Amino acid sequence: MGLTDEEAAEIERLLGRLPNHLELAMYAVMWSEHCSYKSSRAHLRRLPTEGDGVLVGPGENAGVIDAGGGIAVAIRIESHNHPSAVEPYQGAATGVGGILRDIFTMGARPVAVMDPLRFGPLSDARSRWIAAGVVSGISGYGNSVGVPTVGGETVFDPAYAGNPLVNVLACGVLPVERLVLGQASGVGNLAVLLGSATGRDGIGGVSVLASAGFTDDAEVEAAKRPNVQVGDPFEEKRLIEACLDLLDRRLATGIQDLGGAGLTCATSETASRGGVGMDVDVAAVPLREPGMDPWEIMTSESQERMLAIVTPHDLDAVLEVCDHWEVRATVVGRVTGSGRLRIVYGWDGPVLADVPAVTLHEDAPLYHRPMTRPADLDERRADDPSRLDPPADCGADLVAMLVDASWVYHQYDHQLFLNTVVAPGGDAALLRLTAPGVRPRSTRGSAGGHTGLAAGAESGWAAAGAGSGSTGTGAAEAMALSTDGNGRWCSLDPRHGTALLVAEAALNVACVGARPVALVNCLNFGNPEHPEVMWQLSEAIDGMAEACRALAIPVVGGNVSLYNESLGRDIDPTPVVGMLGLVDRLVVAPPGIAMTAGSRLLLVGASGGATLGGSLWAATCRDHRGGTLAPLDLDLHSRLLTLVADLVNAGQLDGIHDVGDGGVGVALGEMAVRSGVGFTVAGIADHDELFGEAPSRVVVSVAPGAAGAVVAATEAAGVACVDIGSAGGERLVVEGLVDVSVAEATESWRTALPRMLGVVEVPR
Amino acid sequence: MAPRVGVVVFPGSNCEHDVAAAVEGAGGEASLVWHADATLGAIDAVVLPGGFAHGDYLRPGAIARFSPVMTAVADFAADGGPVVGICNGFQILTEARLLPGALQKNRGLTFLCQPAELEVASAASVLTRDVEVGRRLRIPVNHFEGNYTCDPATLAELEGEGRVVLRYVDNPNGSMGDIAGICNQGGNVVGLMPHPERASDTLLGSTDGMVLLAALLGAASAVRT
Amino acid sequence: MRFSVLVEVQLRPGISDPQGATIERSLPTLGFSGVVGVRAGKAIRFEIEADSETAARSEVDELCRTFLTNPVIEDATVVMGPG
Amino acid sequence: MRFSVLVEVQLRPGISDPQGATIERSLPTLGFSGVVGVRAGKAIRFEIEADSETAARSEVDELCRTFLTNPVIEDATVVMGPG
Ligand SMILES: Nc1ncnc2c1ncn2[C@@H]1O[C@H](COP(=O)(O)OP(=O)(O)O)[C@@H](O)[C@H]1O
Ligand SMILES: [Mg+2]
Repeated sequence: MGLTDEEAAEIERLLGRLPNHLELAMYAVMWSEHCSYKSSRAHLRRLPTEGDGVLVGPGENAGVIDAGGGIAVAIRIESHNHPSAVEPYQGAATGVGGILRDIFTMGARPVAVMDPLRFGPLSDARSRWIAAGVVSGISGYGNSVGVPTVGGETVFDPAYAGNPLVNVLACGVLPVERLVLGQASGVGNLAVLLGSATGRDGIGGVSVLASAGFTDDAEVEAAKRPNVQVGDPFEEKRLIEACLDLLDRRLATGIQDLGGAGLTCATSETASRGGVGMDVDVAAVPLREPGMDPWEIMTSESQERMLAIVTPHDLDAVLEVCDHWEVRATVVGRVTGSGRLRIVYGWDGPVLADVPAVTLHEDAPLYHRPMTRPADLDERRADDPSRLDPPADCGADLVAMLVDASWVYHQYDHQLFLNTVVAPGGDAALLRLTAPGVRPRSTRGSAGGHTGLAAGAESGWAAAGAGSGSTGTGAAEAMALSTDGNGRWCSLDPRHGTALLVAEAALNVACVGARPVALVNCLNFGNPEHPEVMWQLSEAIDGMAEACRALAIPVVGGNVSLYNESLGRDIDPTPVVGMLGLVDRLVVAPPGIAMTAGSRLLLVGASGGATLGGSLWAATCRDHRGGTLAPLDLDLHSRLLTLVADLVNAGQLDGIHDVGDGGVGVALGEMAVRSGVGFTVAGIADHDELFGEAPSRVVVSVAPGAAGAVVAATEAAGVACVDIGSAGGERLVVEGLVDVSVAEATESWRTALPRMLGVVEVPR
Repeated sequence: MAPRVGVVVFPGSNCEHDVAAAVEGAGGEASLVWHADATLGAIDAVVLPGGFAHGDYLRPGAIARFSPVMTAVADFAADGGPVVGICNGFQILTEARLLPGALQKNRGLTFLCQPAELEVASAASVLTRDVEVGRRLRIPVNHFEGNYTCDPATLAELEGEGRVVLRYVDNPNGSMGDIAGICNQGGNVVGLMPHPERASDTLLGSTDGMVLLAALLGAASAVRT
Repeated sequence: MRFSVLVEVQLRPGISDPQGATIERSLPTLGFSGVVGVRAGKAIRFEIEADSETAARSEVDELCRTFLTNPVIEDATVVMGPG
Repeated sequence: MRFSVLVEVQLRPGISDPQGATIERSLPTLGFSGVVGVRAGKAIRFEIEADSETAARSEVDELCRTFLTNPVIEDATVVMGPG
C-alpha cells in the first residue's frame, strides 16, 4: 500500500522536481487510502449531505447539527478494525481515543460513545480473546477518559473471524458559538502541539511506507517499528479539558487532532483548509525517544496529541491554561502566506521539505476502480431459506436467538453526566441534551479557573456558561443514538440491505421518542482492488443515499474502512450507520423494551413481505445465508416514524420494541425476558412468519383501556395495526409454535454471552 | 443559608459536575475545589467525587492522596467536618488512611456499571444520619476496584462499632461483609462505592441517592450551626 | 551513582488474588498443566541516582512503603543492580 | 520436579508506557528525586511441575508467548528457581 509508480510520477509533476525522502513519506501517508479516500471518494459524493439543521457536514472532523437554542451536537464514527485484530485491548482503546479527539476538536464536549462490534464465533479461542480484549479496551479507555458508552452492537459471525470490526461512534454537545474548525489562519500565528510526546509508534500506520522509493534500510527499520500503540486515557482527559478551556477563552483560532498521518496530516490539512502555508520545526517537537528522523516525527501516529492555532499575543495565556491542566504545549509551527508546508530543522536551520500544503490534502489521486456484480449473487439469492425444513421446536430456536449483551455494556460507564434516560439495552440510547459547560449548572469555585487569567470567571465551567449564553431555551431536550449494521443482508443485497439499515436505525430512535435528524456511517468493506468489493461499496452508498433522501436525513460524516479481509477472503460488506435523533420535549422516560401483564400486544406497521432471506434465524439456527430481502416502503416508513415517536411521547404505551433481527418472535421474546412477563400470541402461521424479517414494524404493549386510542392513531396515520395477543403469565406462548417458560428463556438469555466467552463467573 | 459543599476535582476526576448538580438539586450549594489548592475555602462539607484521578495509575487514589488539597481535607475531617468519598473518592480516602482497608479489583475481574440494591446498615454517619436502618436504596455502582478488603481485626472493629454504613443486598464485587460503604469512628468521614448522584432524578430511574445527599446536607448544616 | 531497580509488588499472603486465581483456572483449558499458586502482581522498573547503594536502597524502601504499595494489601520485593 | 517461576511482563521498548510515565512525573511532587525511566509492568509468580528444568522452561516460554503476553507489544522475562 505504498505509493504506486503513477502516484510517484504525479508527485514529481506537482513539485516540478523529484521529491526527497521526507516529502515522499508525507505524500505516502496523506495519499493513503485511509487519509485520502482515493477509492471511495468518487462514490461518497452521491450521498445527500444537506439538511435544515446541518451546521457542518462531511469533510471536517465531525458533523455538527443544530439542536436549537444555541446548542449543537457533533457526531462522528470511525473504525479501528486492524489494530484491534492484533492487540484487541489497545486497538479498541485507541479507537475510542481517536474518535473523541474528532469531537472535541470541533469545540464539543464528548458526552457519548457507541461501539458497534463484530467478531468471529466465540467457539474459536482467538475470537474470544479478541472480543474480551476489545470490550475491556473500550471499557478501560472510555470509562477513564470520562465519556459514557451508551450503546452499540455485539455481533458474532464467521465473516469476521479473521478480521473483526471495531467501530466507534462519538457524540458531543457544544454551544454553537464554540464551534471551531480545523483551520489555520492569520499569517504569523503559531501552531502549538498539545499533549503527548512523539514516539516511534504507529509510524506508517495508515500506509506501509516501504514500497516506493525507500531504501532497503528504511524498509527493515519500518518493519521493526511497533504499529500498535498504547492509549493513555488520562492524557486524553486532560487534553479534553485543556482544549475546551482554550476554546471557551477564545484562545485558539483553529484546532485539529492528530490522528492518521500524525503531524503531516494536522499541519497540511489546517493550512490547506485555511488557504495558508505553514512552517514546521521538527526540532521543536517533544520526543519520547532519542534519535528520531524527521520523517518519523512527521508521520508518527503517537496518540493523545492536538494542534492548536493561536496568535502570538495569546501564546502566554495558552501556555498557562495548558500548564493548569498539566498538558504539555510546544510551539512547533508558524502560519505563513506561502501556501506551502515547509519542514525545517530549527527556525534558522535547513529546509527539509517544501511542498504545496493543498497537494497533500486535496490532490490525492481519485480512483474509479473497476466494479463487478459478484458472479454468485443470483445463486445465493435464489437459495431461499424458506425451503429449509421447519424447526422441530420454534421455542428452542427462539431461546437460542436471545442473547443479552449486558455482559458487554455493564463494563461501560453508561451513566456519567446524568444524561442517560435510556441506557444500553434499549432500542436506542436516549440522553438528556446537557453537558458540563453547555447548559451550565450553577457551580462556583476554583477548579478549572486560573488565577491571573483575564476571563474573570470563577471556574472554567461557569466561564463556559457565561461565555456561551446558551441557557438552553428552545433547544431540543434529548438526543437519541442508534447504530445498526447487518452483513448478512448486505452480502445478499448491499443496496437494499443498506437502505434497510437506515430504516432500522431511524425506527430505533423513534422507539425512544426521537425524530431522526442526521446520520453518520462507517463503511466496512473488503479489498477495493476486488471489483466485487467496489460494486458492493457503490451499491451500499446508493442504498444509503436513497433511504436518506426519502426520509430527509442528511449524512453528516463517515469513515471508510477497506481491506477488511483475511486469507484472501473479504468480509461481508458491512456498512454501519449511526443515527442521531432529537426529542424536543422530554417529559417522561420512554417505556422501553418491556411488556406489562394484562396489556394488549399490537403489531404496528408493514404487513406481509417478511422473509427468512439473510435472517438471524437462518444464520443462527441453520447456518444458512441465502435468499432475498423484504421490500421497504419508505413512504410508509416515514409515517411510521412519526407515529411511533408520537405514541411514545404521548405516554400511551407501556412497552415498545422495533422488529429487527429474528422478526416478531425475537422482538416478543426480548420484551418478555426484559420484563420477566410472559405472553400469549395467536395468529402466527409458521416459523417463516415468526422469525421472518421485514422493516417498518414495531410491537407495542398497551393497557387495554388505552388500546383504542393507539389503534385510532395508527388508523389516522394510515399504518396497519394487528392485535396479536396479550402479555402476562409465566410462559412465552405463540400458539402452535412456541411454549417456553419465562424463567428458562430469561436464564438462557442472561447467561448466553458469558457462557460462550467461557467467563467463569456470570456477573449479575 | 444553604449548606455549602466543596467538590474536590483531581486531574482525571469526572463525576464532579454530576455531584454538584445533585447537591444543588438537594438544596445545597456546590463549589468545585481544585486539587492543587491548599485550602478548601468556606464550606460545610467535602465530597471527593468519582472518576479516575491521575488515571488510576499505579492504584486508584495512590497519586491523588498526595495532592495539596488532601492535607486540608484531613484537617477538615479532624475538626469533625463531613467528608464523603464516592467511588474513586472512597479509594482516595483509604489510600490517604482517612478510612481503613482497601478496595481491590472486583471478584469477576470486570468493570461493573449497574444498579445495586443497598441496605442502610447504620444511621451513625453523616451520609445516613436520620435514615432508617434496614432501608433499601437502589443506587448504581460504577467501578473496577470496589471489592472492599481489610484485615479481620479491622472488619471486626467496623462491624462492632457500627461503622458499616451501607451493604449490598446482592454483592456484585466480592466485598467483605457485603460492604458498600463505611465510616470513620466519628461518623463524619464516609466512603461508599455506589454513586448517589446517579440516583437523583426519576428520569434516571431512581431518586434514592437524594436520601443520602439530603442527610449529608443536614449534617453539614448541623456542623455549621 | 546510578542503580537499576525492580520492585515486585504482590498481594500479601492471605489477601485473595482473583486475577491470579482466574489465570490458574483458565490454564488447563489452554493445555497447560501442572501450574499452581499463581499470583498476579506488578513489576515496576526504574533507575535511581543516589550517593551510595545504601542511600539508594533506603530511598527505594521509602518509595515502596509510601507509594508503590498499599501496605494494607500489598508487599514489595526489591531487586537492585548497577544502573 | 517442581520449579518456582517469576514472569515479568513489560511493554516492549519503544512502546509508550503511560502508567510508568505518569508515575515518574508524579514522583518529584511526592518528594522523590532522581528516579527516571519508570516502566510499569506485571509480575506473575507460580509454581510448575515438570519432568526436567528444560521441560519446565519450554512450557513457561510457551505460556508467555501464547497467554501471558501479547508479543506484539509486550516482552516477558522469566526467572526460574527450585520449587
Ligand atoms: N457493544 C455494545 N456496547 C454497548 N451496548 C451494546 C453493545 N452491544 C449491544 N448493546 C446494546 O444492547 C442492545 C441490543 O442490541 P441489538 O440487539 O444490536 O439491538 P437492535 O437489534 O434492537 O438494534 C442495544 O441497546 C445496544 O445498544
Ligand atoms: Mg432495536
